[in-house]
Amino acid sequence: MAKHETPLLSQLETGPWPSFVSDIKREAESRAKNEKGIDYQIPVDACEDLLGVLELSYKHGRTHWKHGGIVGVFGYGGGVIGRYCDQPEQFPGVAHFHTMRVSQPAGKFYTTEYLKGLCDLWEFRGSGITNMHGSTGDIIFIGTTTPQLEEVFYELTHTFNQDLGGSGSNLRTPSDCVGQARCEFACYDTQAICHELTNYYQDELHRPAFPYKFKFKFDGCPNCCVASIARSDLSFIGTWRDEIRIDAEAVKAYVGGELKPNGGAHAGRDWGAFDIQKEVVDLCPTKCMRYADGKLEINNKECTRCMHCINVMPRALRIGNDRGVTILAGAKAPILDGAQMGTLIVPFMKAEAPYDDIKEKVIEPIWDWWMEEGKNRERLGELMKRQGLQRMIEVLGVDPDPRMVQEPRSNPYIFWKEDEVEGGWKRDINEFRKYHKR
Amino acid sequence: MAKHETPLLSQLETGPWPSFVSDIKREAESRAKNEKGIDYQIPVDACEDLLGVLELSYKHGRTHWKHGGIVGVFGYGGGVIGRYCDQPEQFPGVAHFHTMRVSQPAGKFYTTEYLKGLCDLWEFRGSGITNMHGSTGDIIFIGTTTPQLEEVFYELTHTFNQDLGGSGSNLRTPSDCVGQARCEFACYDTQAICHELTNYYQDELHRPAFPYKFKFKFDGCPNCCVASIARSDLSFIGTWRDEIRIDAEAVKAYVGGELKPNGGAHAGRDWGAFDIQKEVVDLCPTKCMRYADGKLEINNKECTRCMHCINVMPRALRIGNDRGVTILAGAKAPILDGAQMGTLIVPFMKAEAPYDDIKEKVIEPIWDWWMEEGKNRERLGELMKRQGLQRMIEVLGVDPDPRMVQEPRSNPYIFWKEDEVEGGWKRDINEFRKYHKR
Amino acid sequence: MAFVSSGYNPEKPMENRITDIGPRHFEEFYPPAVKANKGKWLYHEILEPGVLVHVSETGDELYTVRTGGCRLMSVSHIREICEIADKHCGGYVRFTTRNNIEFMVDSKDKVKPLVDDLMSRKQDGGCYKFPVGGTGAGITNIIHTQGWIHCHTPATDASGPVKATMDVLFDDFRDMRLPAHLRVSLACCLNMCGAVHCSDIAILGYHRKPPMLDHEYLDKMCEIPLAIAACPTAAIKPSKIKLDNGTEVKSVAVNEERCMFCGNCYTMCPSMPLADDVGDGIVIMAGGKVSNRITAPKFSKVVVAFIPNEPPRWPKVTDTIKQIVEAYAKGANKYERLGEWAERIGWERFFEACELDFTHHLIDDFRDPAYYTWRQTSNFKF
Amino acid sequence: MAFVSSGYNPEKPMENRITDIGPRHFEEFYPPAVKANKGKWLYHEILEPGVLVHVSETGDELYTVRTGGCRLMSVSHIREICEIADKHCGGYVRFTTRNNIEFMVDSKDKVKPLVDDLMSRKQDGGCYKFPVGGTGAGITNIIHTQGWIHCHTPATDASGPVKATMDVLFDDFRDMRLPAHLRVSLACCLNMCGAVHCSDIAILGYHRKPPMLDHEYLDKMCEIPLAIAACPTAAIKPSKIKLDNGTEVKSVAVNEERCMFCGNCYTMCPSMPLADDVGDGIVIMAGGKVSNRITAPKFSKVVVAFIPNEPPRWPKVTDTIKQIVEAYAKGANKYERLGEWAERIGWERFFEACELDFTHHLIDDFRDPAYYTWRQTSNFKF
Ligand code: SRM
Ligand code: SRM
Ligand code: SRM
Ligand code: SRM
Ligand code: SF4
Ligand code: SF4
Ligand code: SF4
Ligand code: SF4
Ligand code: SF4
Ligand code: SF4
Ligand code: SF4
Ligand code: SF4
Repeated sequence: MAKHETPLLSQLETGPWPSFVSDIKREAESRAKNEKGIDYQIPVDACEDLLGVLELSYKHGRTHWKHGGIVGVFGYGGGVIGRYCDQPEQFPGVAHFHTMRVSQPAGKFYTTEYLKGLCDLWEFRGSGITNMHGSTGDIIFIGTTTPQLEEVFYELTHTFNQDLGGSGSNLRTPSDCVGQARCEFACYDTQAICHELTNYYQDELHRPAFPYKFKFKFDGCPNCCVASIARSDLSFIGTWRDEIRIDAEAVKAYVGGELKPNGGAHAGRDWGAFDIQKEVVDLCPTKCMRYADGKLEINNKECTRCMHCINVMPRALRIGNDRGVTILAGAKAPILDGAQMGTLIVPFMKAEAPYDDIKEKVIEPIWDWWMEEGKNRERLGELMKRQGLQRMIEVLGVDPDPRMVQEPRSNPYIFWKEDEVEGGWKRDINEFRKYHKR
Repeated sequence: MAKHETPLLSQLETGPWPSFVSDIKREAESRAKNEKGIDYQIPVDACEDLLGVLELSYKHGRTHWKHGGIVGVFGYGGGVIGRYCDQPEQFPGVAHFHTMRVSQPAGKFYTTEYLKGLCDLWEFRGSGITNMHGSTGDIIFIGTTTPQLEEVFYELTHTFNQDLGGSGSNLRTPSDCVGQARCEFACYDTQAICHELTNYYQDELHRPAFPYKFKFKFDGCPNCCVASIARSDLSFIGTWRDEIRIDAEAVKAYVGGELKPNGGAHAGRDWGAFDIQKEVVDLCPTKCMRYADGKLEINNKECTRCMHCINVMPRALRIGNDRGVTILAGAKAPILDGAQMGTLIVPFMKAEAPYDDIKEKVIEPIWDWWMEEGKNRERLGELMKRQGLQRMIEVLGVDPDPRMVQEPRSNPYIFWKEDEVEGGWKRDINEFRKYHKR
Repeated sequence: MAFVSSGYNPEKPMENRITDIGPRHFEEFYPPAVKANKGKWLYHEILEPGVLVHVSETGDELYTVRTGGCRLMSVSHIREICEIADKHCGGYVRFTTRNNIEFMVDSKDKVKPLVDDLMSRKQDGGCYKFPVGGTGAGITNIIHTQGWIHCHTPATDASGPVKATMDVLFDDFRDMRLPAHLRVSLACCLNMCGAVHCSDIAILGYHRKPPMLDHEYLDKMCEIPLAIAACPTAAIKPSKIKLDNGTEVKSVAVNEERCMFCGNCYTMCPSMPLADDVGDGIVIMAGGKVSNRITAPKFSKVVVAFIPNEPPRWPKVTDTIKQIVEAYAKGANKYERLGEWAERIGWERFFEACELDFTHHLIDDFRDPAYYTWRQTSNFKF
Repeated sequence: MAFVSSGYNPEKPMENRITDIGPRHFEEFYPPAVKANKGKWLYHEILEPGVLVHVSETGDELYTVRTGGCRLMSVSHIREICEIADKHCGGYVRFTTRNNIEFMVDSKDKVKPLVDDLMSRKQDGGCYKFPVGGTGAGITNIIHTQGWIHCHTPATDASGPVKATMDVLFDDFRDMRLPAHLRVSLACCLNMCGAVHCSDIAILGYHRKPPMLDHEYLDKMCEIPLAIAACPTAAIKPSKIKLDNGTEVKSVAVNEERCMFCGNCYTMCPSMPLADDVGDGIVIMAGGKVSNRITAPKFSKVVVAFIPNEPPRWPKVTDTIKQIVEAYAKGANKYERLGEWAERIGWERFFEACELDFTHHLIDDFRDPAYYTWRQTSNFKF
């Protein structure tokens, strides 16, 4: 028997999509039964009460969680989000209900052995409820009490060789797309750099010294499967500088219908026979392709590497060989001044271990600047807006490049600096008045 | 013999383009000679001194004109721009050198009789130098003295049945494209409305009651030959609601090469044979055209009346029959906050004399609002930016229309008003705290 | 329950302390076929919805079966995932960037048994546990946030509306009939942890009442200057308030006309709650994308200003989304993302095609850039 | 010279006063062929550069010969225009919106004599008085402003640079070899009376030194609050100044780092002049348009941040413009305006094609909207 009636939530137990309600109920039951005789370290009825308080929110149309306060593990400034229920008497099982962010492995591959270990730990010391994964990428353990935080951390580090992820005003857990591990489009090893930078910057990740949060994300190519360009202060997007490799035979096979366009992604509808002219050449945004006499040509100099043609004909077209990353800065959600997309700051850089250029010429100068001049709760993108892209260029010590802008300014309100103007700014009004009477 | 040496200016007397230097010199000479024995009312050597002071500017790289102060004709707040030379001793002929703005006739057609009359007047009472025409559209008389202002005005009104134009914080002289007078694309009579509104709003034109300047311009069609969309607080652009009229025979003639595309506008280069598919159908921004089996079809519902196809084949395609204007508001030059293009506020309105709807439903409500709430030196466009397009919609009393925006907002920062929200905003924190403990 | 120590000694927190070790190394977790072929993949193909094959230049093949992940999952559920992975996949499994679960096998004959197994597992109420799908030109999992299950600032729930929406969109999770990818995301408040600002369709929790002021406690619980600084519209001012009992306390005043309900003040100050049963609800946004394919990434646009919260199934929200999806399916060209479609036909047509009302709320009026969203051309469609 | 009264009596200004009569009625000025065919025109054709024919549904034809207008013109020049119009055109003439002069005749045989007459007239130095051209896909007259001939705020001259530029572009005034119209405009200061903000190529006078402060006179000659309010960047503050003679006066102080040299303060206050021989010069902008043809109107973009004033012929300015025109002529598609071309190939290519340097000045840093001009995609050309 359920501890709380959940008539509203129960309506979410039908329909085809997996029901989180059924799943929490399952966990609640499992805890109630406790077949394995576990000595639960937080209330057995945590899941019951979680359902109870959620049902109450469904009734009231409002959340019943309160601000967290500062809870965490010793010496770390992040990794735990404190949370308390605002109806603790009614739902004692979730009165204290903090989440822990566990740094996910790059690429999010797992062995079951490892996962099962985490399950045992979290069943024992937490609610048994998780997010696989949080929006930033972490494994999220949802709901435990303050005394368990250090215990979980101790077991994570000692038993699982596993650290917490980020929260607060620090580097957040970096994340990446599957990349070279399973994708033919990947222009660099997203997992390798993601792991390296996560580990290299552990101090920045755990001990807040920043004005606000900071995120890295790594996309292997401009398809952006980890959405770095929209939600990371530094977005790394794979690209190449040379030519798209063309397999002329495979082109023929697409045209002939032997190969399915776009890897079969449109198989759910009859779109008619594949038309390379209409579907590839005409849609190329730079119109740098030509298909004539059964031959496809690309004027690579004009290609912007948008991926469209490669996506449509992955067996015929392949990314170039001279690969690296394009780096964009400043993406973020709308708080405070509106959302920002990443702005291109480095058109191309090689992305090879140990990534010295990326660390020393990009990340660290930017952090120094932001830590020096960023205001409290000012994201990098906001600092860029406030001080201008020019300032970023100075910080990076690179030459201004038209690739950094979509278009030049349309207002001529140029802030010339005194040393750029012949003769400087000091002038004598009386000298001027000799030639120009009042 | 010229009064002043002008070695720099004289270098502008070669080359093919008409030389303003040669022309001013001609006038200077004519005044010096005074073959007609005119009793010049301002210094005879005005043109000499104009060249002299200009030469000085060419030497100094700076202007030698000073602020105007308030000069004008009795009862008018505009029409004259005061101007004084900052080297009056050296150039007494232009020590006082005000311009007068003469309201040009709509369409800028003239009889020579009228023009010659103006020439006589301005030779006699001014420098004999003009701008045909000023950027707003006026005939500009460049350079006279304060005492001559009333005299010129008197003669203009009494002899030439002609008024001054605008300057200062008032309605500026409206202007228009040649329109139906000589253009097959004109969707309404630009001259008729330009003249009517200029005369109907004479008070607003002459007696400043506005926060700043205000401009009307009338373009007969979206080609915008008077650039209204870029430089008038209210821009009227001709358009139609029904169908582009197609002459199938003429289409054939274009395709066959008998007719030259775009009225022969590209004749200076061999662009190859006309290709209706590439040059018209493919360039149509809405892709609403189809050419097949020698037949051109337009899906008029999807046409945005951009004029391209009509421009290319004026003999085959003609504007629709149900005509009127699209009205845009707020265009202006960059001072203070950056330039603005006109923003669409009325997708369609009939433009037929006496233009009551345009006067009463558009112009006057907007002026009332602007005069009420506009700050000193705040153009309509700036007021719109400050108070939002919503406010303009309220002022016009129309329904919000997606045609007024290029895209909906991407930030969700909606300023809901209290009366739009169920239950209003007043709430009792203690009531809330019953359900949500601190 | 008795406290069981992990070994951690609260008296000596630094004893044996291990820190700064980061995540586990990814290579430990690669399935053998991935390890062997990393960086060598030649191409891929979607064999059926939810089933991908990647072919390596070594000739190796890797079959991936993607299943819907309800990312809020219990350890029991994870253990079941592990059980399946042990049975079919040699003990390896992966999660996608959109919280789906990927089971990988190294030969084609292992695919069908795996798919059958996955599709056969159901929850008590009949929901699939592991529906196969989410690939290609269809709808995949909804990226979402915490909502009423854990967060303190939401204006709506997350998991509930997501479940309701995925139920409605389920056929498109299992099929690939759309012109292109269609990504749905949800964020339960304006902080937009779900990064809904660039989704084809975004479900966004939004408050519509200015914060209540718990004057008696405000100065005790909050740093007033931080609360003031938090407001993007400068609507908050310091203020002295006389309580009913006559004492004067330091607090704040909110200029309610200038509030746009972002909740940023509440993030800084628990004595300024916004939540309200009828004030809160959902904004629908549309037309965003993040890929650079053909066109640059785009922000989503607000297309429905407000839909009330209707737990447990938010029918008006799901109906609206369905409407948009169907109009898109009908109107867009092959390869064309929702936002690209809207821009091609013009937003005036988008509202018509989706049968949505255009209200004044949808017109940008936030700061200077608002102007750039207005129409500055005479080109439009009647 | 003796004062000759018009009849105006300064003692009684209202006596016989005529006001508010507006301009002359346009119909008085229509040539007969216009009056007869107004609203009935069927089509037009450009017979040769500068010569248009419009054909009416009545069968009437109207031939227009367009000639370059140096809009700064003397009454002697206007009388010569009238003489020509009397001789060939029945006493009618028209001016275009770009200050060209249009002579109209009603039959084809009158065209050649007219053109020959126009082209035969030259000024003393050899310049054409009435060069025929300015139609179709070429370059027409430059819209411009007063400059050093009359205005108090210019950072460059108007008529001089225009003459120099039109000399260089003259072949394109007389020809129609370009992909589309190419409009050049000039404004001698940021007030942009020439509306250069939407021109294919714009020549803009620009100051680069903050205002000098004539403290001794400032408070006497200016309304200090208006000067302060005039500044878009809030760089001006009130200030008390001790003059050399020891008296303290009210004046202003300028935060020079925040000044972007707009001259708006000087417009309000003559005691704040900016003009400087080496500080002032020219900004080149490109890519604007106003027609709605195919694409919406566009603002011009700053492509060269500064070129010093080099009177009398501004060679660096004219060279730069020529470079842009030639690159455009070579690169653009038929019907493609300069800005459309730049957007199609990408601005990175525009700078390459025109052999212009890209400097930090060209990156927008003015207020919030600056952000929208930065590149928010990984799509670019190497
Ligand atoms: C757990 C998570 C949502 C989820 O359900 O997955 C989350 C949860 C919270 N986010 Fe977030 N954010 C989460 C990913 C994001 C993302 C997405 C991303 O990282 O890719 C964003 C948008 C990208 C960005 O960083 O801009 C995001 C933008 C925010 C913001 C707005 C920041 C801004 O600059 O606009 C806030 C507000 C704040 O920082 O005060 C915020 C604040 C919060 C807080 C801490 C609320 C608060 O003010 O205290 C939430 C705690 C909820 C809870 O009770 O657990 N969260 N947050 C995500 C982290 C899980 C993880 O570590 O994997
Ligand atoms: C004469 C003329 C330039 C010309 O050579 O043709 C002109 C001349 C002046 N303009 Fe202008 N403007 C002239 C058309 C324009 C235009 C074009 C138009 O009307 O189509 C514009 C841009 C459109 C617009 O209105 O935004 C224009 C935008 C300005 C501005 C900036 C206004 C703004 O809101 O951004 C100013 C500055 C001001 O008002 O203080 C200005 C100010 C001036 C002043 C009055 C300078 C001043 O601050 O005192 C100039 C007097 C010059 C003189 O000595 O004669 N003038 N001015 C044009 C009027 C002639 C006529 O009546 O036909
Ligand atoms: C597994 C995953 C990466 C990961 O590290 O987990 C992934 C994997 C693939 N993506 Fe992706 N994408 C994944 C998230 C994304 C995202 C991120 C997101 O949605 O949050 C995007 C950006 C979406 C956007 O623009 O809003 C994304 C945009 C693409 C695109 C560009 C699609 C477009 O039309 O704009 C491609 C190319 C294509 O599909 O042809 C692509 C192509 C692919 C390919 C074909 C790459 C390959 O050769 O293996 C993979 C299979 C595609 C499929 O499912 O049809 N992937 N892909 C992610 C699966 C998410 C899921 O569970 O459904
Ligand atoms: C005479 C004039 C109107 C007037 O009231 O004075 C005029 C007359 C014509 N224009 Fe114009 N336009 C005139 C200024 C303009 C302007 C305004 C400007 O440049 O300041 C524009 C906007 C330019 C811009 O977008 O920046 C303008 C944009 C057009 C267009 C669109 C061109 C485009 O490709 O975007 C057309 C259509 C065409 O040429 O095919 C057009 C077409 C025409 C036609 C063909 C209309 C017709 O059927 O008679 C006329 C002859 C064109 C020619 O010269 O090749 N007219 N035309 C103006 C002549 C100015 C001059 O002396 O050179
Ligand atoms: S971003 Fe590119 S490399 Fe990474 S998974 Fe997606 S398609 Fe592959
Ligand atoms: S990657 Fe994009 S830009 Fe390059 S050739 Fe292919 S479709 Fe064209
Ligand atoms: S704006 Fe249109 S109607 Fe007016 S002259 Fe130009 S083309 Fe003709
Ligand atoms: S006017 Fe423009 S949009 Fe309409 S059919 Fe012609 S080219 Fe297409
Ligand atoms: S979107 Fe808002 S309510 Fe939802 S988890 Fe993030 S901070 Fe909390
Ligand atoms: S909700 Fe946002 S806008 Fe309203 S007062 Fe709070 S911080 Fe300011
Ligand atoms: S642009 Fe500036 S300097 Fe030139 S006329 Fe206009 S106000 Fe005077
Ligand atoms: S020139 Fe412009 S920016 Fe500089 S002080 Fe004057 S008004 Fe301000």
